Amino acid sequence: MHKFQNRLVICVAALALFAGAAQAAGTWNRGANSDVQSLDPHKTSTVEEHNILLDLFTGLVTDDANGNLIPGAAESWTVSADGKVYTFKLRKDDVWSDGTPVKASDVVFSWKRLLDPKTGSEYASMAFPVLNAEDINGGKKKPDELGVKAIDDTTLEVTLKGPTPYFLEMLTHHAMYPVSEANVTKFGDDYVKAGNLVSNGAFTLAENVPGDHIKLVKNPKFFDAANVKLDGVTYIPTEDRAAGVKRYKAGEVDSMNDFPGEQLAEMKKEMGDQLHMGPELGTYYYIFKSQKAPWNNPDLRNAISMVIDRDQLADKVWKNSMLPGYSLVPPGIKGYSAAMMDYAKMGQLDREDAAKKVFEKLGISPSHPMKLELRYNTSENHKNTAVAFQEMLKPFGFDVSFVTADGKTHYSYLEQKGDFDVARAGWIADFKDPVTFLNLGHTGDGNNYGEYSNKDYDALLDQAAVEADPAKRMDELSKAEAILIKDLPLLPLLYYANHNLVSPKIHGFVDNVMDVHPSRFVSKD
Amino acid sequence: MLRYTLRRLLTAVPTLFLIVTISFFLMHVAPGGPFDMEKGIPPEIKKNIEHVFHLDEPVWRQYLDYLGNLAHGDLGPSYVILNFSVAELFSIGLKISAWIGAWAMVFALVVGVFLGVVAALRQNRWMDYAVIALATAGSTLPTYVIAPIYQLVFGLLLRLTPVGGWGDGSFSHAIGPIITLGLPQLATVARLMRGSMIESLNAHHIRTARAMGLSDYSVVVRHAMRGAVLPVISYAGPAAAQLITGSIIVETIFQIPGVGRYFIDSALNRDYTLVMGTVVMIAVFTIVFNFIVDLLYAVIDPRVRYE
Amino acid sequence: MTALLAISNLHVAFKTADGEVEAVKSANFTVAAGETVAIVGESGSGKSQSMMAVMGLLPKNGIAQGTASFGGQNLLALSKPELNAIRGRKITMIFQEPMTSLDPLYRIGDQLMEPLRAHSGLSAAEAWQRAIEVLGLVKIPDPERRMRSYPHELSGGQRQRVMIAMALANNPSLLIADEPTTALDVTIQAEILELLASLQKNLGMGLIFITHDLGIVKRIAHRVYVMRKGEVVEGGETARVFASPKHDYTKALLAAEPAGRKSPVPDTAPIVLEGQDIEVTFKSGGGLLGGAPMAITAVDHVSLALKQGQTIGIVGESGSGKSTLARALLRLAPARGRVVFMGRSIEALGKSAMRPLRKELQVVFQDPFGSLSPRLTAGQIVTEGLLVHEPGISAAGRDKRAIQAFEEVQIDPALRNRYPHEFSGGQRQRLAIARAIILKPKVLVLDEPTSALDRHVQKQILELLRSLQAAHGLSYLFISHDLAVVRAIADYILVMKDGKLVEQGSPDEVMASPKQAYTRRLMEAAFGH
Amino acid sequence: MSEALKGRSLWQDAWARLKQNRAAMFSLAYMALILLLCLAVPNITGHDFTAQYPAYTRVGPSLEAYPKAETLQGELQDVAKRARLEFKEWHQKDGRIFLTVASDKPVDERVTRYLDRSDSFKDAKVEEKSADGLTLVMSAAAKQKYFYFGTDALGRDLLTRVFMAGRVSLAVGLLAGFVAVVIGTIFGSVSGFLGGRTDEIMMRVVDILYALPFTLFVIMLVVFFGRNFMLMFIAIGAVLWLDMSRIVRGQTLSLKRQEYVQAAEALGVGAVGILRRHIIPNMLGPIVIYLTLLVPQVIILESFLSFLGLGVQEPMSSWGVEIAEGAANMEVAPYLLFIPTFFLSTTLFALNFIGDGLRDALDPKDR
Repeated sequence: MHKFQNRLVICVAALALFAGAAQAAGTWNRGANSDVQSLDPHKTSTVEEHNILLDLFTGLVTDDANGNLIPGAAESWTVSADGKVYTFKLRKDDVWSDGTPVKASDVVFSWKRLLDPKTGSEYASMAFPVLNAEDINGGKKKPDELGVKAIDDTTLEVTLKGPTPYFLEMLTHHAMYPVSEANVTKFGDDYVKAGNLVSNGAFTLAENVPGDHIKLVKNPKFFDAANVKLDGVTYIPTEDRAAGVKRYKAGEVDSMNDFPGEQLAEMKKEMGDQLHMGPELGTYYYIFKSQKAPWNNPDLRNAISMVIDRDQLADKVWKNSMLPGYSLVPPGIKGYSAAMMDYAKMGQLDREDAAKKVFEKLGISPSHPMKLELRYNTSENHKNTAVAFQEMLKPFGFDVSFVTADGKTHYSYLEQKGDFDVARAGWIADFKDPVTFLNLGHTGDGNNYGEYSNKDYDALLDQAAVEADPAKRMDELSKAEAILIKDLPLLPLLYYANHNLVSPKIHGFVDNVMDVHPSRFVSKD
Repeated sequence: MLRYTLRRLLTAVPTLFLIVTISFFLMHVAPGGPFDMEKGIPPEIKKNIEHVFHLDEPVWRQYLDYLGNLAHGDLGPSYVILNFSVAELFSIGLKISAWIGAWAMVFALVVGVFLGVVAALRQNRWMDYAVIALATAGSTLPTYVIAPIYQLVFGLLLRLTPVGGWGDGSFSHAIGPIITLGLPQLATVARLMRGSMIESLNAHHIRTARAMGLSDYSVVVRHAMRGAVLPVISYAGPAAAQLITGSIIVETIFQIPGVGRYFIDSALNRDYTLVMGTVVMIAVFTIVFNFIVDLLYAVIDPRVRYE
Repeated sequence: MTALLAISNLHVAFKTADGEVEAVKSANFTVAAGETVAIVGESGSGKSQSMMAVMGLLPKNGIAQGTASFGGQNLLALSKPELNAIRGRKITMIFQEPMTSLDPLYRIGDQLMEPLRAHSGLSAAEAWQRAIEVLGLVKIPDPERRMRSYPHELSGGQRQRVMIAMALANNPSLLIADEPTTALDVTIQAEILELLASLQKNLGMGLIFITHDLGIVKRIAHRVYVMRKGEVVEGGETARVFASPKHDYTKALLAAEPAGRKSPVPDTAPIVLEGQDIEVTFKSGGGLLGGAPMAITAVDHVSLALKQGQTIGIVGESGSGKSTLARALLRLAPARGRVVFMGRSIEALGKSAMRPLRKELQVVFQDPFGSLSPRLTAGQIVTEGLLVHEPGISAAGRDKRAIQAFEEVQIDPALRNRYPHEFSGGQRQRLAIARAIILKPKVLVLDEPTSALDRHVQKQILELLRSLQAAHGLSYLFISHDLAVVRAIADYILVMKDGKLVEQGSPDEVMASPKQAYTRRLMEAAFGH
Repeated sequence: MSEALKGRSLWQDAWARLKQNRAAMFSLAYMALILLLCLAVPNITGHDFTAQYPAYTRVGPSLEAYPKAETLQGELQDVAKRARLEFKEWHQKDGRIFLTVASDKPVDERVTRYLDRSDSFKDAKVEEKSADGLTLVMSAAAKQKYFYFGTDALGRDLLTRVFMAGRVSLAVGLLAGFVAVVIGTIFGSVSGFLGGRTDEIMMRVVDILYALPFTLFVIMLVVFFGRNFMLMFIAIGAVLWLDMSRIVRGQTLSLKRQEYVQAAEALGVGAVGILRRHIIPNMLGPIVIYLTLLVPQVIILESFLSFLGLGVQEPMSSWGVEIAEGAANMEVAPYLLFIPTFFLSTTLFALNFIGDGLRDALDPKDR
């Protein structure tokens, strides 16, 4: 009898173990758009890494489930009256995953590292509002001159070049995350390897197999560890979207942060509310070479814009996976009202009639067609958009031809200010503020590929940059955008929308314009 | 034999050198660099990055540096997958690609040779036509059609194997990639084997074997097949080198962390070191496998002797 | 005498794209134990196919009908396993192609032992013993060592011996030999024939010997069947058939033995082509990184002088350097030594300087199937030289010359738009000759011009050559391995061996008192005594 | 002058043999049909290959005309939506479709243009307007359209596009194949004919190029010639010649040893004459065979590049592009994958059989 009992105990124990193994389903298998380039917050270059770095690290401020700013490593902060000095109070007993305290000096070290030319950080510009940052990065000043000071272990004082109302928003960018000084000093650039990496986020790095997965496990030393429900998160790159959806259906991944838009209708039928779609802070636009005739004519640019049926682009070409866009800055930034094209509300017919008059005045008609060369980087959807653009302009006497190239060639051509008529580009916000978009039209900006230049516009932007009153600033920015929309050197076509496919097993996943989804607020059945 | 091996090694060095040189300059004359992307980087920052990676030096200088490092076996860091050196990426991915590739080759050879022999023995009968049809289908259906169909049928509908991913590296994850990778090879092997087997069966010494009253098994397997397998071996060498170094389509669709993806991705990303590393890797495998083919020839065919 | 194998009413046909082609039409053969029967006929007469049918070796499209009774069984009606119990054991066969009839990938020993083990159920050790024994029987030196050799390490003669050993290993009661000596050098031929004859006698088996060579038939066969176009036209005791052939075809075959003599040219005849101390060496091996190349001397300091109207016969086995010598004289192979043509030293002339002389120095090759460009018409082939040497002639003019040339070699000029594959072997050789003489050369090199031809065709070609020589005062350099042919056409003979000139003189001198053993062997091969 | 009989050349013989090969003849006929379809179909479907019918994206293959009754409601609602009007009701009468719309502002009569603009309707006119102008009844005739193969994701007629794509695929295959054959033949025959050191060096070059990863070349070419795909495929052809050059070299070497070449040399025929009259004509067989095998290879390569997004450019298409698009839509619109795959595969099938048939016909010893 005893024996039997023993056996029973063993069985139950085994069952419990088994159940425990099943409990490991507390790991969220997150399908990710693409492979991660780097886990070093100072060396990443794409928006793809944001979610994973957000799980690993906690910035001074961080994102909540809605993508809104909440206190992170800093529990509070004060801003000086002139808006130039920020004083952060760090959490008192916050520690890195190795148990050493998170100190203000770590932040100072991190930002210096970010700005050090030897680091070669692509997102160094995120710290440029800080005093002397740009000069340090340009090698003109020493890192020690950076306007950041650790008053004591938990007090950090940041001095800015000028008032930067969106500075806190910039701090949510992963480039500004602190790393452990001791850790980086110990391992050098290899500190990001699994086994070496020490972080202060809700999760720590367990494995990194490029192209396969990045496994994070819960960080018990995280300041809010008590409220973290997941045991871990595994990021799985699913570059082939169609294959990714199949894996999702097979339950191999719990979510995907993109899916093939062209199958939207069918997927909606099949998966219903597992499909999450919402506006995102991003704009899909075409650029006119605005200094070159005939594209230097705002009337022509606007007439072309009027002819483009954005509803059809969004609906038929992108199957509603993008939204029709009539402004450069997409909606969704609190306090900002985007300047819409005045014909946004006009019926397509009226627009076309109006545009036709302009074209006639310019002598463009099907019998006297005008040539237009459109450059875009190769991709199925860019191609479809371009083809639709071509078809829409054809009846009005435009002979649209394409020049396509792979992404690298395309952007290096644009950056080198190569010649074109119209080119494709897209912009996704790094942080939640209109300037990130509006700078695209600022004279001399690196991303102003069409070389648009308007003094009034520049002046308004520059003025807004030093404006301390947020409401007033937003107003000035809006005015600037109005100028841009009237001139239309950039032709906004669509707003990006985020597409997530989320299993019903996942809870706490909230759609938001930044498409930010910290795993610490998520749970899984 | 040793001398022959040594000589082959010696000739491999200049070949490799030329390949590296051609690829290096080809890569560098292509427009764009690793740090041109959708979001333009401010020029000063770009300058910093290029300095960090020595991309601001003249191309010949970069070339000499690369050659120097290569001579020490250093393939350099990846410019795009920043956490890893090229050698680390290969050490992770190559064993997976090679494992899948080797099984795919074994699958292709075993089944392909079998089908080829059967077709040759049943020349111009339905069995033969069936094999020809299969072989042609195998070489005309693109991998990117076969792979998703496999995923749909075996992964989603029948739930026999995972749809994708590498997971723990178990065979169930590999079976899909192996089949889709092996199928086109199988088709070619079957075709080749059929052709050489028909030729071999018409050889005079097969007539002798038949005249001596040897059994069909001996005639077909011992005498006809051994010679007929030679063209398959010459094909299989370079094909194996290709399979082992991975396939972009199979690895992308099945989401396998092999090295096949790197080639095209890195070329499009202008990840110079990774491209060059891939070039070197593929060239080395090609050279090695061609050498193995030659050795196998000598083993199978006593008329072939290398000094 | 009871028949060991009796074939009656045998039909063999092949299914081809153009319908069924009959290869053998109601043929009857018998062979008794201990008897040697020869089947003789020209190529395509069906002599091989009838035996292949008996052995079940016809290609897939072949159909055999009739009976071939052996030990009470009809071989043509047996299943494959039943047939396999007989072939290789009771009936064996050896073939014409000794170079390719052995599996190149296995050792001699393995190949010899395999049928032994399959049929006689011997153990490996027993089979090994027996294999060595039969190798000894066929007089392979050092059989132990040869057991471990691969076929490519053996000469053609040795390979044929191995084939014979394999065929004899299981003590068959009937051996079918399909032209077993044709592809071998003349001296080796004689040895193999002797071997077969003695083995047949000692072992008391039946032997069917397929050949096109009447000389061989005469030497070894008890009885002979003559085949022509798939039919057996005559059969009987060898002596009787040779003495009093009944069928016209048999008569023609017997009459086709080369005959006649050429009278020597007067000493005063001018020398047209002279070679002095000709030496040709070939390098083999060596490369960018290979070791030192190996040099083989193909022609070793040979001199000769060809007079106007003369025919010099060069005799020797394959590899003796006779063709190379001719090519060197024509400046088609790099050579050392002096070459004088019509009093002019030409060994140093470049390609273009040689071109006008090519008109005077023409050549006809051995293989009438290989020497005509397959995609040109006969007319184009014959007139090609005119394009080079008389570029002024119009197309119509060339056509006219072609007609003349065709008539001269006795081919209907109406055929000049046909392609080479539409001509028979003899006609093709005539075309090759027409191509050479259309340029009205002084010297014609004939490189084995008749060896690939059937006997009676050979005779016609020799006649043609004689008449052309008489008509145009040509000088011939006639290369052959066959002394019988050379004796008939040449007035001076050179015997070559291993690149060296071993003997020379008028045919009668050389034949009457050969100084060299080698020459004697050549004579034996040619005349059978 | 005597009348000359006609001869039967090897080519005629080969043709006669080929005619016996049913698979090859059927394939030839099939290829001819495909060529004909590629040339003719895009011109007679009545659809331009670039024309998009937004109302009909991804409609399945059907022999019936569009619009179909079950889709009309949705399309009319679409029209109303685009005109920013309220959809009230629709009905069909006397072969015309009647649509009633309303708005809180007077309805502009130009809205009929929205109906005309739609892919499904034509000849729209205002039937009736309410007194306050807030409600309008329009009528229009259905515009009959046939999509026998269905439409793609952009609403383009697949029938037109598949054969348009066929033109491109075949052109690309032939062009690159031809370039490869020309270069390979010249390089190989020169190497084989000259022999010696030259041959050794030339073959060394081929060896090295062999070891060069082919895909890198192609990608670089795509990067360089992205602008012009024909040029790109000429360049790809220029990369594919390696096998050809080896085959041709081998052939040249063996032909050079043929007695008829020696005979020509003995006749004093120069190098050019020998190449032209004796070597090249006799090499044509293997070259033609290789070409039939190379063309499918190029077509597959093109489809591979297209799958990676590096192939031909819009609005042009190729079978590879169509298949890649089809593979993406496999689950929702399988015909988009099936139809182009069918044409690609059968064409490659046919080319393979023709190649095999030619080999058997031109090289009769294999029979």
